[in-house]
Amino acid sequence: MKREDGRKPDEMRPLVIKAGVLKEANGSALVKLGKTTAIAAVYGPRETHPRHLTRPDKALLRCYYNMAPFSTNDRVRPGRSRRSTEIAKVTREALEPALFLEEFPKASIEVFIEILQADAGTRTAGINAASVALADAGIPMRDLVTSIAAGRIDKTPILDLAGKEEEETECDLPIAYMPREKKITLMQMDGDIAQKNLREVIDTAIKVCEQIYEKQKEALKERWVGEGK
Amino acid sequence: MKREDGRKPDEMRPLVIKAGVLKEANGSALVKLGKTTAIAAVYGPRETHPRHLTRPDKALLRCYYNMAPFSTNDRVRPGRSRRSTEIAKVTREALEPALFLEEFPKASIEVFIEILQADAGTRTAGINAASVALADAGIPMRDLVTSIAAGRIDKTPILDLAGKEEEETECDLPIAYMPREKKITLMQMDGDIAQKNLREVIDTAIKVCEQIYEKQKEALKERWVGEGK
Amino acid sequence: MKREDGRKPDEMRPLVIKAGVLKEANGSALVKLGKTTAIAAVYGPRETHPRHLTRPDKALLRCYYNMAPFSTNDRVRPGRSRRSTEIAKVTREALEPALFLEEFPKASIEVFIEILQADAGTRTAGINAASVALADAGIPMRDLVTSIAAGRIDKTPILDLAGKEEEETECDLPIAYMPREKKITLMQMDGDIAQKNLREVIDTAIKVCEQIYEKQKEALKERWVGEGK
Amino acid sequence: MIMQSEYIMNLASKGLRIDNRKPEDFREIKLEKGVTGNAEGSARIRMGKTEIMVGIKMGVGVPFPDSLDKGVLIVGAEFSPIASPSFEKGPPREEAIELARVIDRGIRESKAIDLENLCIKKGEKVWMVFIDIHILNHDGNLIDAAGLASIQALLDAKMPEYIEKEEKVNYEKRTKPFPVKFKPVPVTVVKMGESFFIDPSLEEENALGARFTITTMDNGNICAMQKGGVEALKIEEIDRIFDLAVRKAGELRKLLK
Amino acid sequence: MIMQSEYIMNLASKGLRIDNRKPEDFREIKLEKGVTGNAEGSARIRMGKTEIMVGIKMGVGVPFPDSLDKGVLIVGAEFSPIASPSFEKGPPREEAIELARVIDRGIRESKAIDLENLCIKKGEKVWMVFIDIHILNHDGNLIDAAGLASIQALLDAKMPEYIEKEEKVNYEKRTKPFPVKFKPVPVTVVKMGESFFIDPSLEEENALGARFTITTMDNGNICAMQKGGVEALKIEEIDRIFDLAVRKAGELRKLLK
Amino acid sequence: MIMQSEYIMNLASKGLRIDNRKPEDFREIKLEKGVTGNAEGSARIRMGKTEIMVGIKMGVGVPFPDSLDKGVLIVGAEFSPIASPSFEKGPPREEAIELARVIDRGIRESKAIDLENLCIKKGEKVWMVFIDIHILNHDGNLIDAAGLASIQALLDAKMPEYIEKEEKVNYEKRTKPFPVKFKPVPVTVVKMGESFFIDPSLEEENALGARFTITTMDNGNICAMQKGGVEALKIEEIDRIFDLAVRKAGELRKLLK
Repeated sequence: MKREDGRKPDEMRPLVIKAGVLKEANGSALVKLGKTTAIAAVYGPRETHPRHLTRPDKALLRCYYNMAPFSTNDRVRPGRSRRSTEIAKVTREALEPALFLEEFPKASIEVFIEILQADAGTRTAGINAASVALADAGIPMRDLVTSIAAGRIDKTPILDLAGKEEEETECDLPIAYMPREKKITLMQMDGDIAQKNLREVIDTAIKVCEQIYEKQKEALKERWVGEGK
Repeated sequence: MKREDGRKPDEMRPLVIKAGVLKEANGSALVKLGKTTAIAAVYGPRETHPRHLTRPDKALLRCYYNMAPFSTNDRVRPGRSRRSTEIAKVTREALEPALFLEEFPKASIEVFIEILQADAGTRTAGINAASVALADAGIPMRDLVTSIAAGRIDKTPILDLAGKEEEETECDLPIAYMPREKKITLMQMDGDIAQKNLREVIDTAIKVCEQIYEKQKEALKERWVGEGK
Repeated sequence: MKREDGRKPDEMRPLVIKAGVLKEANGSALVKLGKTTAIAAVYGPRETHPRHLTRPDKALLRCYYNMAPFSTNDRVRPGRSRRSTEIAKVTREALEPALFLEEFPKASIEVFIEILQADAGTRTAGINAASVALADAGIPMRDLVTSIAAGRIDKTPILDLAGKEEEETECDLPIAYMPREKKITLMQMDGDIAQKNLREVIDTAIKVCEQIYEKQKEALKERWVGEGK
Repeated sequence: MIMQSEYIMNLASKGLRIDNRKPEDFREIKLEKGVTGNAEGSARIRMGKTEIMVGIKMGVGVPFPDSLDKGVLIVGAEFSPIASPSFEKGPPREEAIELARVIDRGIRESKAIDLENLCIKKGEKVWMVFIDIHILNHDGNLIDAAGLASIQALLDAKMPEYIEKEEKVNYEKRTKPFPVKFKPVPVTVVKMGESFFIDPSLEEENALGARFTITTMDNGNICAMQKGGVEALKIEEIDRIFDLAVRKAGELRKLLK
Repeated sequence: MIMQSEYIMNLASKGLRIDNRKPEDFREIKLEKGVTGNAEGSARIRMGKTEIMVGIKMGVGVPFPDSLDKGVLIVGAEFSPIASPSFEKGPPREEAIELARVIDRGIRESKAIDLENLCIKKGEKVWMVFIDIHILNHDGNLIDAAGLASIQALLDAKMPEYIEKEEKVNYEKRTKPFPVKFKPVPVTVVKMGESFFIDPSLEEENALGARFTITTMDNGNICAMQKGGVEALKIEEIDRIFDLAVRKAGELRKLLK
Repeated sequence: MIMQSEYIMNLASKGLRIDNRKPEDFREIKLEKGVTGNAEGSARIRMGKTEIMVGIKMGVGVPFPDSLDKGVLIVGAEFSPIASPSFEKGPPREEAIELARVIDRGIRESKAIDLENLCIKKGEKVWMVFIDIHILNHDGNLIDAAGLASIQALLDAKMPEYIEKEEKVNYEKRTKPFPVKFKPVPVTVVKMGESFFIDPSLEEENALGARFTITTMDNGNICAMQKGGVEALKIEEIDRIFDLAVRKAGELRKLLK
């Protein structure tokens, strides 16, 4: 199996992670996965607005996902879409298992994800960025959340689909994974695939999550060292 | 005068009324008038949201009227329209005289009407359903509210217009009537008709309201008997 | 330089100002500048809604600018536009320096401007009307705010642009001015003009503001005399 | 407010009104036409302190699929916040929508406008007629005031020229009269206690039990009706309302120019 | 609510359910087709107290630029306020959007509808297929109920006639069967404590940790998945969920008529 | 906040600034072009801690009726909630709209873009040019930063190819340079007490009395102005602002690549 851009089947595109890229936010991170660029900002824990959303027993986690108008070839109209609403929901559910929300009753934690350039894998790039941004904000976490999409072409599990691979793959499976906890926090899939092949795809995806995890930790270390100066 | 579907001038389409058709609502009813199908749900009396709408002296009655997207040949776009807003208003005014709202100060009572299939007479079917749903919810009522539309074709008052009759009629007059109180709670009219002929149309409409009344009472009796089992 | 409608370069169109034209509002005024007709209503100082906008130290000034659907040749769609939002903002900033908002902490003062007929100069007509309406409402003011637009055609500063002059002018400069304070509260400009020529345009505009000021005072005098009867 | 309403109801029980009017009296009505220059037609009405402007605008659009050879009529009502201190808190959308729809039905059902005459090219291009109702001061009885002003504005209207070649409307040239065939006039009767009044002021509307609008055509026929308010009416009461409304419609129609 | 959830979790820790069902039992399911006359196809499902109507409507529109010769599929879900006391306070938009999109993906990815067969004129006119999901009573497991009812409604659908000349759809004449090729069926498994249940009621959903929906095709292949809920899952747990969901999908598919 | 503003005003009365800058100093400015790949042109600016990305997108659309042979320019500004803790509470729509409109006027009035050159087929198809301003970090002086970045993004832009036959845009092939004729640059001067500063930080903006933006063309002419803030200005003060803004515009223009 030969890939369009010469990668090995289980090789992801070049991944760059940088923590602390925004000044105003309590925490932030930039993730580049190939050409896909996501930036995440975390505000909170802070007071919940509007008040009637306050939860007495734990913090309210809110996620937003937005594509910059110039992030794709066909300009994205500003404002929420059905797609962005769903991605925001699964992103929140992907992150929540990593947090100790019960430590911040009544507060809210907001995660804003902006896609600055879109070239496949925007939701996974957003989750990787959000996870680092949460850590950068000093919010206690059980584990970092890593995320990647995988597929299957020519009977081979393929990691981090890009370009025409999105059309050729038997399935498109984005996953989010907590490497230390060894637990899955997001899994979606579109396609047409036999159960046993699907299992193989999942295993391949989880493997690379460990690599992402290392990159995330490096980014945070660099940030803290930088701060220390 | 011969009608398209063989009915007599003062004969309404087959009417089916069923109370207590929904599990979650405090009260509910289904009305089929020919092919037109309306379902009404009542929630309340319950706390008023948002609070600033609370009335100190009586309950707030709110009505909503909505057509399911698949209820007509040309799909109905979801969301409120000018037409549905007006129908909701006149429905509320048609129902309010039958209620003792002053018995529930600060509370709100909500009536939701869904049109599942539309074939003329949706607002009157909705009012008939709402009236039974209110009774089913155990809300004290002065009287049931019955409703039907009437018109005039070939110098003859015609009851419960349907199909092409809507185009041929001199007027389209929906009415709501409390049979025991002998009072009119809704009257609208579109058309071009002399005053004295109009009066005849109204009389014909009122007569059939008595029949609807019996059907409503039967539906409620059946519901209560059913409950008793 | 000859103007389309025979005016002198520094001559504004016929200006009519009338105070107290609406019954419900606390203060109101009508301004006709040529065919352009603006009406302004002031409500307040009154309680602020919604409450979270309340300012502890001074009144909240809110301005709205709206064009009637029939005010232009091409019907204006009802509702707010980007243009009307910006005009409302600069109108508020044009009026605020004339008010003692700190005298009414927590309250709000609302200024509603309706353009009934539009023929160039709607924002300046609106500001002139709003200023008189505020005085008519008895709200203490440091000065009246006067407003006019100026331009430059054939090397001559031109006052109160109208008709095709809007296309021919080197610049379109609306200004608002407090004549007693000798201060500028609004200045916008579109065009392409050298700095020194621009200065000349501004001077010409300010001169006519004195005339508008007299008209405004007359309108208020007439109103008070009328009231006294 | 509640005290005021009780006082009004008390008076009404004696057939009296707070402004000393008789039950069947209109407030002073001033009806003007041609009050704004960019509209194809316009009118301003003052009915007591209620003040409304109506403008007619025309444009070219696509006909509805079920009437390919007819112009399109659209009636809109804006409750400008200048008109009432209560208009800015929360949207009175419902009331504005009802107003526009009742006026719309009166005009549409009476066939007051000859929509067949407003077809430019069947199935492709027809005139769109916008009747925009702009409330400037709200002191009650908006339906009657807006209804009368709408007909007056239509009578005032002149059609702009449509330039086929350039596919655009020339608003500078308004010459052909607008095709108005009838003059439907709405009259609203309110029941207060056991009395029936016309032309309610805002104070009276806040106190009223039932409101009944009847739109009457030139020949006395009725073309639209709308009951409002939370009080039920007996059939004999409706008879009384009919008589009163039809009679009073004639009075209003005479004011049209 | 919280008390109730704790009770449910307690039971779950013993593999028990509040309504005495076994973990792998569906509630009673009633599936009807042809339940409303103006839709091209329709179905009503009752799954315990959950009740959903699905209607298929067709119209003619313009194809998407990237698939000029294919019909357009649009899935919508309305959470009618009649269905639950909680639906009117604040919009549960997110949940409704997720529901519609999960159903959409199951149908789209399985190629259940032969969209190529729904092209009228390449690049210009294609059939638009609307699947509208209308929740009438919400007692949990909306995805499975709506998914099954959607396929049933598609199987029930007949295509209306398109009258080329008049450029309009004749809804009176519905004859040609609608091109359904496969029957994708979603099954949702929930994890409660250490137990895995299917067909959660609303009470159970409010208590649950993780939810996993798997849409299975006729041949056993999987065409869509969606994890929900705030609990993370181990890979072995996902294996268990796969087995259960695929097995149960067959049961549901047999109910289709 | 109020304490902070008083402190800033106190300093200002001595001509001093909270970050030790001189009145006529910009903060450090970093301007990059070509920062994102799917836009026809792009730029990122950092002005102190203020950070903005601007992207140019092009598409094909219908011209406005009053300029049938010209491309269409649309400037939008999004205040992403990532940029400021205050952005998510209530919509700062007004500020974003003003920002976009001031930038729009500067570019439009200066004729910086040759819109005549963006006509594909008169009256039918023209290029739409979208300038989207995306605020990433808000620390004041958004107009100057966004204005400079917008021109930089336009200078960076390459036009995509329009494939006449397929009626679609080929974004893979971007070759022709985008027709930029001038480089209008906005400079905002603020009055604080009796001092005049440029490039206000967010803290300074919160304390300021009046703000005045002047957009200057390459030849020193002025093409747009906008006063903001709630303090009135004397005419002599405006003269001072003119001089300062025009002088400083040249400095900024030199940063363009």
